[in-house]
Amino acid sequence: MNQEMVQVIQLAINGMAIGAIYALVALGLVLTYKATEVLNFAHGDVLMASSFVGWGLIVGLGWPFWLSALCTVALAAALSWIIDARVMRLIVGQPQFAGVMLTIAIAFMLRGLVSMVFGPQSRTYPTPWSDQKTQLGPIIVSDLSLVIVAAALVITLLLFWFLKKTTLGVAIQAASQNQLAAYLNGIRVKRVTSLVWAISGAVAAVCGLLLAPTALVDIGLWIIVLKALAAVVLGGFGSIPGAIVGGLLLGLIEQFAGVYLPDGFKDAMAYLVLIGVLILWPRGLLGEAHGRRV
Amino acid sequence: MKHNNDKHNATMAMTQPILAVRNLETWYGPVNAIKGINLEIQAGHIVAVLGANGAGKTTLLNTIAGVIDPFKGSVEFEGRAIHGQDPDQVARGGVVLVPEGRQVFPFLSVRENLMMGSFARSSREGMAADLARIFEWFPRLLERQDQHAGLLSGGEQQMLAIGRALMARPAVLLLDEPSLGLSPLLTREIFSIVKRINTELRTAILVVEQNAAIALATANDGYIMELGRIVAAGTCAELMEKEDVKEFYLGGAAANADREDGQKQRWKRRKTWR
Amino acid sequence: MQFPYDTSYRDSHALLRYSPGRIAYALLVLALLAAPWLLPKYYVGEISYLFIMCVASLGLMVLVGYTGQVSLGHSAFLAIGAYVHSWMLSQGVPFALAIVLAAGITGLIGLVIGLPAIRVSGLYLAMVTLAFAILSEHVIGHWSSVTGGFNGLTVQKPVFLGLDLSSLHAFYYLCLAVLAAVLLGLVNLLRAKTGRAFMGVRDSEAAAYSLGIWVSGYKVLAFVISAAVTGLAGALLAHHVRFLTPEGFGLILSLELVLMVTIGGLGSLRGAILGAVLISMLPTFISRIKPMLPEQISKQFGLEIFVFGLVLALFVLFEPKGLNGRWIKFKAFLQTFPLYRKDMFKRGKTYMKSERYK
Amino acid sequence: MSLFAVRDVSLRFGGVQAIGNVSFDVEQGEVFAIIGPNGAGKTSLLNVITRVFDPTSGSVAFEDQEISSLPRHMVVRSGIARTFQNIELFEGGTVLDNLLLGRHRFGHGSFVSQCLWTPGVRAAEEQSRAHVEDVIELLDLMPHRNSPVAGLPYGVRKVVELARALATQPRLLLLDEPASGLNPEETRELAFWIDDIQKDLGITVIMVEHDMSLVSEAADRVLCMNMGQVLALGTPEEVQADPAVITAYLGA
Amino acid sequence: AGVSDKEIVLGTHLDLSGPVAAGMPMIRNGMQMRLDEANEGTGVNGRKFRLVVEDNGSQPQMAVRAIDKLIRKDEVFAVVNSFGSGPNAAVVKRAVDEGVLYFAPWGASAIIRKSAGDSPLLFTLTPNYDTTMNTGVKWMLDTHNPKKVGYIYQEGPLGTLVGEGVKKALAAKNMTYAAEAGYKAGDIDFSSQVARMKAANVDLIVAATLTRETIAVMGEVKKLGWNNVKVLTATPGRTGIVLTLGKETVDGLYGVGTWKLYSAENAPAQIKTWFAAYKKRFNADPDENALLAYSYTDVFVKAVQAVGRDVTADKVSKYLQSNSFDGPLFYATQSFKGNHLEPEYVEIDQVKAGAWTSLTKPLK
Ligand SMILES: Nc1ncnc2c1ncn2[C@@H]1O[C@H](COP(=O)(O)OP(=O)(O)OP(=O)(O)O)[C@@H](O)[C@H]1O
Ligand SMILES: Nc1ncnc2c1ncn2[C@@H]1O[C@H](COP(=O)(O)OP(=O)(O)OP(=O)(O)O)[C@@H](O)[C@H]1O
Ligand SMILES: [Mg+2]
Ligand SMILES: [Mg+2]
Repeated sequence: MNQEMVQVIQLAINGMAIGAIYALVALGLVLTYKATEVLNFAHGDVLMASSFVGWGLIVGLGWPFWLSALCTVALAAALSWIIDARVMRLIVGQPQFAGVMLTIAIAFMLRGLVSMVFGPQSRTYPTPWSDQKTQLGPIIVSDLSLVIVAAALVITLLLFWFLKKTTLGVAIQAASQNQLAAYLNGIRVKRVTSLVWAISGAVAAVCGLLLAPTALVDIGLWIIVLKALAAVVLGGFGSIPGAIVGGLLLGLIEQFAGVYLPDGFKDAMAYLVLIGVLILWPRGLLGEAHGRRV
Repeated sequence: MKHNNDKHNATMAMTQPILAVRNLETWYGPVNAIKGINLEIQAGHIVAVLGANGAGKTTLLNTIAGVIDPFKGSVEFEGRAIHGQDPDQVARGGVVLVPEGRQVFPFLSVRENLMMGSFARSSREGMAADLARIFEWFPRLLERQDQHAGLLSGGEQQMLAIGRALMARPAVLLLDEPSLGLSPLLTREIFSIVKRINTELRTAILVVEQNAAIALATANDGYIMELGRIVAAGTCAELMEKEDVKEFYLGGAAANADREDGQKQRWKRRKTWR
Repeated sequence: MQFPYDTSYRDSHALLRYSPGRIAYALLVLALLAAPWLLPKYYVGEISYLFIMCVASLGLMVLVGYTGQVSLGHSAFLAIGAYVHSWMLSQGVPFALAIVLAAGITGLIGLVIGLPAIRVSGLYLAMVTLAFAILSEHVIGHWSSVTGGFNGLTVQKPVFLGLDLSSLHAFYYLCLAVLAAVLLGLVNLLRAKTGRAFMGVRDSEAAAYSLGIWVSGYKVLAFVISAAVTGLAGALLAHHVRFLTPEGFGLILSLELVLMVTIGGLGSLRGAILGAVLISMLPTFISRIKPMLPEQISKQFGLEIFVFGLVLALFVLFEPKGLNGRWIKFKAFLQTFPLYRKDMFKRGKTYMKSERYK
Repeated sequence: MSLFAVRDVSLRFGGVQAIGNVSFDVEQGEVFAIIGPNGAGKTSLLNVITRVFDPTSGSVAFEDQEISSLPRHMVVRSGIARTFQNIELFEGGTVLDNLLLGRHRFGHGSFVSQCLWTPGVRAAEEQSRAHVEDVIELLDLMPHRNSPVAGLPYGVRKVVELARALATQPRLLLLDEPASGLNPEETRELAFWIDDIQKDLGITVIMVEHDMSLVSEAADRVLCMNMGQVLALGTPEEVQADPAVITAYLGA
Repeated sequence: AGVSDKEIVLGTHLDLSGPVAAGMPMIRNGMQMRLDEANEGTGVNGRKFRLVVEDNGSQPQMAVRAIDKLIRKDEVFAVVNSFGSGPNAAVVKRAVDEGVLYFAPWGASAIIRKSAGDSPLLFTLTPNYDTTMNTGVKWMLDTHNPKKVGYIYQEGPLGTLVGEGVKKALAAKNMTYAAEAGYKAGDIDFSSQVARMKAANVDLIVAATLTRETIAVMGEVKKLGWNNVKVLTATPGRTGIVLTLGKETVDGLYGVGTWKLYSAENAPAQIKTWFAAYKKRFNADPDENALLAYSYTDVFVKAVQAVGRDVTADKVSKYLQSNSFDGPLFYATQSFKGNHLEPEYVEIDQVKAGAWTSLTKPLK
């Protein structure tokens, strides 16, 4: 293998690793969007808060990693459940944008709370994979990236199967498409939507825990939600495969644009592609075909 | 009106009604949409509610189904109060509403829509048979079973909505204008299906309908609503005898007579009930 | 109690039909005109800034509130207005011409950004505008020969007909005048054919087409108007800040603008102004009340943002129709006075309606 | 040459043939009804006429002008207005707002003069209003003039839609199931209105309808469609007597 | 303004709610500590300092409102230790035009100077990124002779300014960047930037990065097993926190230091007591920023003390201009030339066994 090839492959691997993170965060966004048509701007902050909680358990209380991770995921799920059941519930039926505003408000509150409780400083904690890497011939991958990709894969498949194949999953979709009709069919809409929020919160916690070793436990972690948003839009709102495709695509674009295009195009390119894709496919690459019958 | 109600109640007093609405009052903010309604459905009966636009029929059904909370009064199903419950609870209890205006799940396939109907049923038993029966009743849905429901024609969506409610095997089925937008043939079919549901499954049915002729022909009892109140009630046979009902709801003789002299008469007599 | 009745067609589109309203607004105008002489310096400056944010918020309201197109990239229009204006001033273009050109050029850029809106809508459009804002921040940061890049650009003083408008009072009146002009222009536009067409585009595209409304045209027009008005606000903002850097026009600013229009109440110009006042004053308000709290709490980092979020959340939760909704209830209370029923606006059960078919 | 002509129009959605080679003519001043089972393609046909869909093939002509390639918003300018099966009102406005929007195709002054609210604009607004008032009066909408359309009963909403279409001063009016959701009394009133629209205003009407009482009362000719094809065309009596129509649509 | 019989009002604006809010407690506390010391007993010539803290959110607009409030409402005597290049550049002119002393803004000194029109009321203490980086890179070039130099930077004033210094040092050797790669504040992944450096085969990476990014860049370099490259970080990356969080990852990292760095273990006794006092008072371990804010405030307090009871901005300004100062973090005694603290000393450090170890004497 020549130098050039090695580099391309290495970049592709890097791109997929980071893309998998985007995809996983995007997945959480897609879930809440699917269930309640709320674009959850607080998702990034749940993620960030989970990483702090993870730190608190691992470093603060000295619990073992797996136990702490489990507790963190459970806590994040509970938090999201509460956000839906106690807060978002109150504005059901309001225009979509009220929901977006409310999640922004919740995001601010979470950010404020975390820095009041933990203090705003960055920190870190050890994981079983920190600083480990795997060498495949000339290609080097950090173990953490492998874990992230695997997590993304497993979670996606699980969710995909859950939503498409189980009755409860279809009910979730039904509740999002026509909530009134879902109620009238006896679907426990409130419980179902809260459940989806909880799943989304759990996914956020997984992201937060996996992200912290490289990106540090930091208040600024929430920013990743913007990237995820771009991924969701690229792939198409409400589409789980879309979120994955969007996330991976974004990761790859960034990686290759960052190396092969002139400096300064790395971020610009991602957003240019985004605009271009939307003009060609106004519902994202894999978004549902829409259009109302008249 | 009082008199009518009393008589009506007296004839049926021996059995406990499966669904009873008492002194129901519902507001939309400042608008008083229904103003004290009493209504009963006996087990195994079909009840028709007729009324002009804006009379509050939809509001009545929505209040029964828990979509809106009443301001006053009660709704009792099999003797238990169900007002104030969430609509999903009411549905799981056995009172299922087919709402006005085809509320289908637009991005689910026709088959998935029907599957959703079975969420409210108490047992999974016999689901496949029910599905088969619905496809038999509405063959059009079988043809389109994998299409997104949002792309169906208006009539097809209406069939789907009714079929979906039947999947719940309700004890009481509430139908809000089931014939809306259906062809005459289908309207008749739907009502014959309504009759069959009633006789074969012993489901009590409350149907709101503009097509009074067919509604009264199908139902056992009828109520007439006007401006949020019940202004007449009785068995369908009784109602069909009333002059006012004939004239305003059955498109009776008076209207056709006007055309005899070649000129349409432009007067509109508006009925005010008291 | 007050009963509305019209005696001529003109009544129904008159702006202020009843004398209480007229008197109230006349008093408001008088108060605003007199304010610089009555208030301490600090507040005069704050109010000038409020005026600028009101103009920007009005600009966004046209787009979001009237045509239902959400933009998360309006900070970019503010930035473009500010930079174009400052650059032209530095090239010796007279103030009045520069400010008009700034609005005009921002409007043109709004046209370009509006074009995707023909195909893209809803949250997708919001993302396009967000992407545009990020790209324009990028361009401003890297095009240092014109914008001064990240090192910043000093804004020249506004001079109009030999008059220095940068003094506290002069600038106050400048902002007030611009706000008044923009407000009147928009009020007129929105009660005329264009405004109705915007509503048509927002509520039902199918029906709008069937009535001869060129939907794509109006969508883009809304972008142009919105961008131009926001650009105008940007030009004023340049004078308020006096020193421009790209960081001043980031996502936070866009979000703030969106918060203004939603908290204010979508679909109402009054809402835009109320929202702008609330959102711009909130941080100041929070820092005013902070010293009153016990030290353990007030010294906590993150308190500001937490309280900001809390207030927002409370507003969205208890007044989802925005400040304007609250205002309408208040008016209803006054007008129906002895008969007002508390549950007139009580919210019953509500159900989410999918907006995905749009 | 007839006022309005549909020639060999076909429309496919993927595998679904919604309309297949439909042709018919409508004469000036006629009330022309289209009936047919659900999913026959009636609404789709109206959608093709008003350019919501591009026909897969075929053409539509109105007053000798080819309209099957007009931009969607230009249709109303050639004199064709329509209503919708699933009511499409502007939910954010009052009845009056909705009707005034019907006047959109008439000039109201330039953009700048609208901003300045010049006397010209004001006069145009008042003129619109005067015209809208005529429609309100014709359709008895006075009590609802200033109500938000969002809370109106279904039947009134249908009338508002009709009124809005009339406000555009069309020469051809397309109605999609105007009587659905109305009770017999209201349907009879609608028949009167359609009569007025045709006789007094001289507007040609094409309506899709399932209520045969309205069709036989108001229509001059009836077209019955089935599975996207023309099944029968003739006077109401002829069509209602057609055995094919009876089996497919009316029922025995 | 701001001086009454009993009080001298000082103001500052920090990023309490924005992207760098994490670092602000240190600055505020360090400053507060010095002022409290000055206020002990009868205070400074019978007056006590009162500090008003405002939030600038790292945004120019917010900073403008903050400074307007400080000037017009609180009528402060001086603005001390306000934070952020953008915010400071945006507001400094407003302050000095009103006759308010503007002391020790944290940010790009040259830009702030330019924005203030070289007012005599502005005193900058932060060493300029461009000049200090120039010195630092020059040393690296002379000592290690790298063939190709790459530059990773945060887009914004930091990246621009550091870049200017690096370019200048390279130009002196007839070199240019072999590769440059920017990132946006908040980015979490640096693999593409490092890959770009690797693709260009550089042997020195200059990194204008903050804490998290410095660690991430080092992490990528280590991950790739890329041994024949040196990484030099600018002042914002040459901090104690980078060590605590980066651990082994940052071993071998070079840093450009513009002030002394102490850790709790290796500090002189006097600093150790200070650390302890801080910890006691604020219940947190201080970092170099706290001490820096303390020292800067110290200079200011000394000047106010020295001019006596009749305090005016002019007098304080004159005093500052004509005296020299020392502080626990200063490499040597320094004085104001053209109102900027000179000379700008630079020291090159390297992370060895988890500690910053200086490789050079302070260079000018
Ligand atoms: N969401 C609402 N907000 C305000 N008023 C409402 C609302 N829904 C219904 N109303 C009012 O309540 C009254 C009863 O309406 P309802 O829809 O129950 O009538 P209906 O008998 O079903 O009429 P239709 O035959 O048109 O369906 C009407 O006057 C209507 O204007
Ligand atoms: N956008 C679309 N994509 C796919 N199929 C469609 C679409 N629109 C309509 N169809 C199909 O085309 C057929 C004709 O629909 P159309 O709405 O024209 O029926 P209709 O005659 O108006 O029926 P109804 O009387 O029930 O309203 C239906 O089978 C429908 O499922
Ligand atoms: Mg109804
Ligand atoms: Mg149809």
